Amino acid sequence: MSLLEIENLSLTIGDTQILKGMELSVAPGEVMGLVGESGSGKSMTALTVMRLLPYAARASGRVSFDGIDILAATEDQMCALRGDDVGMVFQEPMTALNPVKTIGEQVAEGIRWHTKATRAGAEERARRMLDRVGLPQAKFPLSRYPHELSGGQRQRVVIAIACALKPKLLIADEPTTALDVVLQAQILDLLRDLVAESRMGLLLISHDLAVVTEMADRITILRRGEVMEAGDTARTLSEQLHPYTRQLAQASTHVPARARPHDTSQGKPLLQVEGVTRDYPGRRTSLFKRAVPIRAVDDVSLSMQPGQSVALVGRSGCGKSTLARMILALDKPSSGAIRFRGETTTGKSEAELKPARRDMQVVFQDPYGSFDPRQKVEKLVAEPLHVLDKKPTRAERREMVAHALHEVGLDQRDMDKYPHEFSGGQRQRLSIARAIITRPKLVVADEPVSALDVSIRAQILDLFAELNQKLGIAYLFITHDLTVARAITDQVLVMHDGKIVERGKTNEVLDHPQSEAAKALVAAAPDLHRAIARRMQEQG
Amino acid sequence: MTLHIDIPEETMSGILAKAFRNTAFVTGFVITVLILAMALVSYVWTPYDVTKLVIADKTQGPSLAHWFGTDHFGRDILSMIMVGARNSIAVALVAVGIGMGVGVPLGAFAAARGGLIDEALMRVNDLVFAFPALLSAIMITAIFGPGAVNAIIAIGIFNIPVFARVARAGALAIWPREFILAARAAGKSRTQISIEHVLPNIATLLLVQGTIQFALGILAEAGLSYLGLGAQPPMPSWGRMLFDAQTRMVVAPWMAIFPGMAIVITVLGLNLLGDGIADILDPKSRRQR
Amino acid sequence: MKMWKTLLAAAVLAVATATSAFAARTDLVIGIPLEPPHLDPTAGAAAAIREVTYANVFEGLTRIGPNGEVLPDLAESWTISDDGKVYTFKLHTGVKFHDGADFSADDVKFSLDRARAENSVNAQKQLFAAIDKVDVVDPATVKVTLTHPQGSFLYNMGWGDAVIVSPKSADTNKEKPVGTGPFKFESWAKGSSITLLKSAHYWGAPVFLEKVEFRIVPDAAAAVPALLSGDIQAFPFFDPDSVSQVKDDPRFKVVVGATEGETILSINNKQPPFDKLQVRQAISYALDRKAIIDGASAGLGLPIGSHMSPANKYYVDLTGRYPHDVAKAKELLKEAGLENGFKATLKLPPPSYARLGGEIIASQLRDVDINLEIIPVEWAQWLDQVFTKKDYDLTIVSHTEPNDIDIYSRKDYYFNYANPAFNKVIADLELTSDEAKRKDLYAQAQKILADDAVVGFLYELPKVGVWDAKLQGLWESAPVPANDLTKVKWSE
Amino acid sequence: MTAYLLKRLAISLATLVLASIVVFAVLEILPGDPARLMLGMNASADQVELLRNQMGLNAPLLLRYLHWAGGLLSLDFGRSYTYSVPVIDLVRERLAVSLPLALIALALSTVIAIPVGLFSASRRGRAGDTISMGAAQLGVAVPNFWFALMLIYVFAVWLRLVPAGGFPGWSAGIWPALKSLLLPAVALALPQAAILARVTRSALIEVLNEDYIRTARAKGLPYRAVLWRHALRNAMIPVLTILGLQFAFLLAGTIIIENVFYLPGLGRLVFQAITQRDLIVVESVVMLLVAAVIAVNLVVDLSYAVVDPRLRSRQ
Repeated sequence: MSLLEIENLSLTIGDTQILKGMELSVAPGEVMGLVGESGSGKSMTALTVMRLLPYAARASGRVSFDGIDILAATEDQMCALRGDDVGMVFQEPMTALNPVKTIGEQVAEGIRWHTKATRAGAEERARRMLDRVGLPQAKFPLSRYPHELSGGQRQRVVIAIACALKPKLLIADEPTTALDVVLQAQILDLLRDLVAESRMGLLLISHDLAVVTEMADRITILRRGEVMEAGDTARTLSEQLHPYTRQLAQASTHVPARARPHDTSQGKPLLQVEGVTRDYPGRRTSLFKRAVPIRAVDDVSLSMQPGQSVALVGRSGCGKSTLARMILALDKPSSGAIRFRGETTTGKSEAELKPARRDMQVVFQDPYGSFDPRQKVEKLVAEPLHVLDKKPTRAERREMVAHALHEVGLDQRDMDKYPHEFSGGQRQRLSIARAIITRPKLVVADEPVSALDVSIRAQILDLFAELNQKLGIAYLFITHDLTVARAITDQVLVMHDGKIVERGKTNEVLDHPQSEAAKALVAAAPDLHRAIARRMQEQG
Repeated sequence: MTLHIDIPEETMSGILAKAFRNTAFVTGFVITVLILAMALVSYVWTPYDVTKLVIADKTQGPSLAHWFGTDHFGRDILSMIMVGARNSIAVALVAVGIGMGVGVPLGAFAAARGGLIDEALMRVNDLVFAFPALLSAIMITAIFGPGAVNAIIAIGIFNIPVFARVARAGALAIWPREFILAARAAGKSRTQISIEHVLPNIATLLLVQGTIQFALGILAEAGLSYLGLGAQPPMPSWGRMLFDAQTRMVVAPWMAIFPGMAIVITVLGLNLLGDGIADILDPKSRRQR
Repeated sequence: MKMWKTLLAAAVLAVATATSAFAARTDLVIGIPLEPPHLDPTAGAAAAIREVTYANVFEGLTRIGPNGEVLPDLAESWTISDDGKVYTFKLHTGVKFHDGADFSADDVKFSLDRARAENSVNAQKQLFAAIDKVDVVDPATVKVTLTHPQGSFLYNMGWGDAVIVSPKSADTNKEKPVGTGPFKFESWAKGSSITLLKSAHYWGAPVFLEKVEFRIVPDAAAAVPALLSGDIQAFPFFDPDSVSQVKDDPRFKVVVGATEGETILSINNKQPPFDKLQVRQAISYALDRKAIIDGASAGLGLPIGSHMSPANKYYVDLTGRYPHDVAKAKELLKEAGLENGFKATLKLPPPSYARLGGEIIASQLRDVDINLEIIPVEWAQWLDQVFTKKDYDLTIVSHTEPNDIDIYSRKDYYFNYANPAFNKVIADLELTSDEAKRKDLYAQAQKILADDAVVGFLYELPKVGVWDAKLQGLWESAPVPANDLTKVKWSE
Repeated sequence: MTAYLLKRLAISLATLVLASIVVFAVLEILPGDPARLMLGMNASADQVELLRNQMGLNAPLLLRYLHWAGGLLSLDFGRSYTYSVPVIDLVRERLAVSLPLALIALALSTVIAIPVGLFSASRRGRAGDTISMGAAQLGVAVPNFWFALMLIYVFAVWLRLVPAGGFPGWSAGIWPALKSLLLPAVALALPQAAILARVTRSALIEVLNEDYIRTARAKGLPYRAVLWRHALRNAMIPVLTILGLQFAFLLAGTIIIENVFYLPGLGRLVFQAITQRDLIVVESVVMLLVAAVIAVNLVVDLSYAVVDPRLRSRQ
């Protein structure tokens, strides 16, 4: 008998249909993976089970948990279930904990509430639970506040809260999306162990097919509120019967078609970074001691040839974004020098930088945040034209914008729209149009696809590859995602704690990492093919 | 202080449609338009001449001839409220103008520059905030003499740090956005970015603060006039009417009630308007509606 | 519902306690509009000092009675030498200061010598200007010798500035006044109230009240509710403008008396175009005194035509000199070449007679095309800009000093008026003691001022007192600023 | 934390010094001569000059500033021109009225506002919310002096429950003194309560949208428990900010209310002192109020740290 059974569930919020005839079940001790792209309704499914939906939401159908009709249960009954029989882990560990309460209080609170334990008793259980999720008392006393912990540690606390009372069902909604690959692997391991230990059912929600494949016994694939396919993980993914399943799987492992890498040995280097270091003022520990500066980038040197595509990979906080900003002359190095096309950019005024800016553009991660919502596309895409010596006329400008839009696969009529009229993928195209309008020699792309759904991500990667071929633009890709690096770059630089610890041809480094940091990254990176293979093997 | 700004991504017509479904906005808008209309009408027509004293008609209660009664000099209170609206609106509006005109560039500049300039500007701001506003307004009018113009200056000066603070906080929330970084990568100067990207994005914030300060300005003007430091006769002003009324509360309560209600309704209208605008433009509150 | 019951119960209780307190009442709370800066009448001009201390705490050789008459006080009697230059005062015996010190002729000599000394800060030093020397004859007799005869000397000695103080306490009287009067100083809560208690060893007729509190209520707006709620039982100086609020209430008595306050529209006689006689006369014609009195003083107060109180024995009625006549005023302005009118400023000090009167006058002068900009000023600014620097066109003020027509002859006085003919009349008056002649000279003086239209003469400031109908013995008029409580009592 | 505290203290002191210069300079250009005012219309120019010398008004500007500022440091505020008593005594007497008044008003507005804000936030969009926020809107729009006038006529003149104004002094007993502060406190508190209730509500609504509220709900805590245990404390920071501003406002901004009720408080002292050109009193009281505002801001800042552990470890 199933622990959780969802039958014919429909959900509307206001006038919007979120879920349509949703079906799903989780048996005790089973891991069910719920996969879908953004807007598919997977998080709302979880909130429906918890009955924590927004005010205006209306659900119909049947949701039964352990024999209880969830949709008909009273609020008191739900309170008794939540945290005791059903636990939930959320996506964003940075905001999921109350900043003004200690982690001990937050873990013990649910224990006390449900078991009526004494304060001391509850704290003892909380201590054991935190110890279990990898936060031992000696290093992480109960009196710690969330802000004193890192993202991964906070996610462990959230898991401790959810699992404190050994729930029958654990719902994990994108539990690792906000973490880097190494932390992701650690958290997934922890979840797997906890589920196995106490035979919990786990409903794992994720957009990442590879993650789900590694974890789940069965998967359900959701698209726009409807179930596309459901069944045994290994079989579903190896057979790929449903076209959408196939589409998802292919997009996840997509590698753009690229001609053979450019000859990179010729001519003068495009970009040279020499011994660059960046210190930030650190926190003063005492009034009388000088603050120890935090070194974000530590004596980094690198060089790029025209037309070359280079990946800069590393865990979050390793200093890769800081390095990118310095290359773009948006931040100043504490020491060292950066030369672009042979000319030093460090220490130059904005006016002196103009020629360099013309040949150097940027694409950001967030397709939503990188456009001023108050301006039209024409003005936004044309913004870099500002650095041209000769200001184009209005007609020329429209011509150039139209051309750039055409190159990224958008219609020239789009230039009179506002950015909010575009989808995330289209916006990233706009972002690229903006970057190429001055025909630059170098584009720095800071995690350009990590906020996109897999299918869109594949398209954008294709576009990057195409433009690289057509226009001979050199790319510096900053990413923590090794599949992206593998897909589109010739060279890779691995960064760790501000230093470049390994460099070389992309395939060589990723297949045979030498440094500890690179090894950890490679080992932790989820890989769909590998995961399917392992599943098949396990099942024989 | 950190501030979270949600930038609404909508077209003008969408916003307007939303506006006219928002009760607070509609109520506030109607009240504000009515008060403005009343002030404008008073330029061409009032029931009676407010500069003409008719001592023989003094302190008459509301009647058909004088809907809101007459004051201690026999002037028609309705007419005085109409003309007084001019004064209240002018004082508060110009004071907001002063505050915005000086405060917003200061705040935007401080946010754009950062560092010592920011620190120094904010300390001066703190200094002005440390002085009790009403007390300082009294001192300003004591130095320059009472009158509408000095009331404007006194209120306006205290609007400057308010707008500087709001503009700075808003600008600080905009500056780390990626589109600003993109503009910087495109080689735009800080001033250009402030004008092209920052100010348009904090405009709604300033608009909301503007209505709040407008309403506060009307209250402040009333307070100063009540202490005899605002507009001087023969120009009627709501606060002054209350000042004149307070010694006659027993025999002529209408002299206090009607101008008081005029103030309450006007301030209420402006506050509702500000709330409405904030509601319409804040996607977070929209989510719940 | 429940709340209303509680409120009602509380109300009943409050009324009950209030009534029970009425039996055999010996306490009184008097409202005064201004707080005295200190309590030593020999060291400051403020009327508020006298309103608390005069006849209550401090006494002089003589005193002024309720109708402005000179009465004996610490001096039981006196004789005047034939040449009018030597006054011999016989003093009461057995008089003690509140601190227990005995009162004697030495204190009189000390007080008078102190007041006229070089470094004296007495605000009315001219009162003592005629004194040549003061001699102690014996402990109960004092002889004062004048340099020249002075008709007003006994009256002068009745002023608050001429009270007798003890050498022991003279320096501390500002904070803790010690006098010989029927009430002794008890406490002063700054900004709030001053309390006096009945003095145990008073030499004169015993007083009825045990405890008197002077509560400071600067706003007319606050005075009315305080009176209506019974917090304060008497306002001897009530703002005439607020009288309408209480005059129909049987709980209160409204008493209108006379003051020596000529309320005038002062004109800067040197400031063009006011240096033209026609302009000043035009203003006088343009003024409608009845409307001013109705609007600014609740219809109370007598119109005046020159600088003399109608209650004064030298008063001549000149109110008919400039009847309200707009046409005539316009004609005069045309003669002066100002048929299109002109602009001027009107600076108004804080009292309601000035602020309200100013609005009405501005409206009346607008009818003859004189446009006035109203500039309200505080007393400090008024004294500085108008009175001292003479930087003004027009102002409104009440001259409350008694018998002060001579101010028009003073050099550099703020009217900027100089007329030798008038000065001669005043000089003659100083030297004339014949009553008939004096009367004639005063009449001449009043007529000259009226003819010259030196200022716009408006009305005699009324002294409006409002107090509990059961209260008796308060002064109706105010010949000098005072709240004489020696005869005040509650009727049963 | 210590470093932060010291930095804040240093900034506060610098602000105070700057403020003292501003106050002194502003009062220098105030027209009107205090000596002339004290002596009245009949005194001669010589007498006025004599008094100016006695009062030290003729000394050089810088000397007078240093003398005054030095005095402030040793709590010697000088002597009032008009009252000729030490200013510190005056201030002490007036504070005995203004401080309790401000505290009562503050307590009143807090006691009214926080529950209304909580109630409103937890019933967002429903009738109870609409009604209480409508009332709050009205409360914000009412000028407090007008409200005070209405209160006087209803409760003092008509119902005769409380005195119409004035202050009998604490020596008259606690109850009569408190009674006379009741109406002014209500008149001051209600508009402030309206503001505070609105701030409380919007702060709570903001917090209720946070992720950790969902975490707490997922633990099985009922809505009410989440509101009290998790939301309220996080919503305290904007509320504390407003409370701090309000206290400063109440201490200084009572000028009008103290005039309506003729209470002998600090606000009226300074208002009178301005009109009477008692400059030394104005200077001292303004400085005192400025110091109070700065001190309250400091306390509010420190209380943020008590509420929010993240701020305890910042620089």
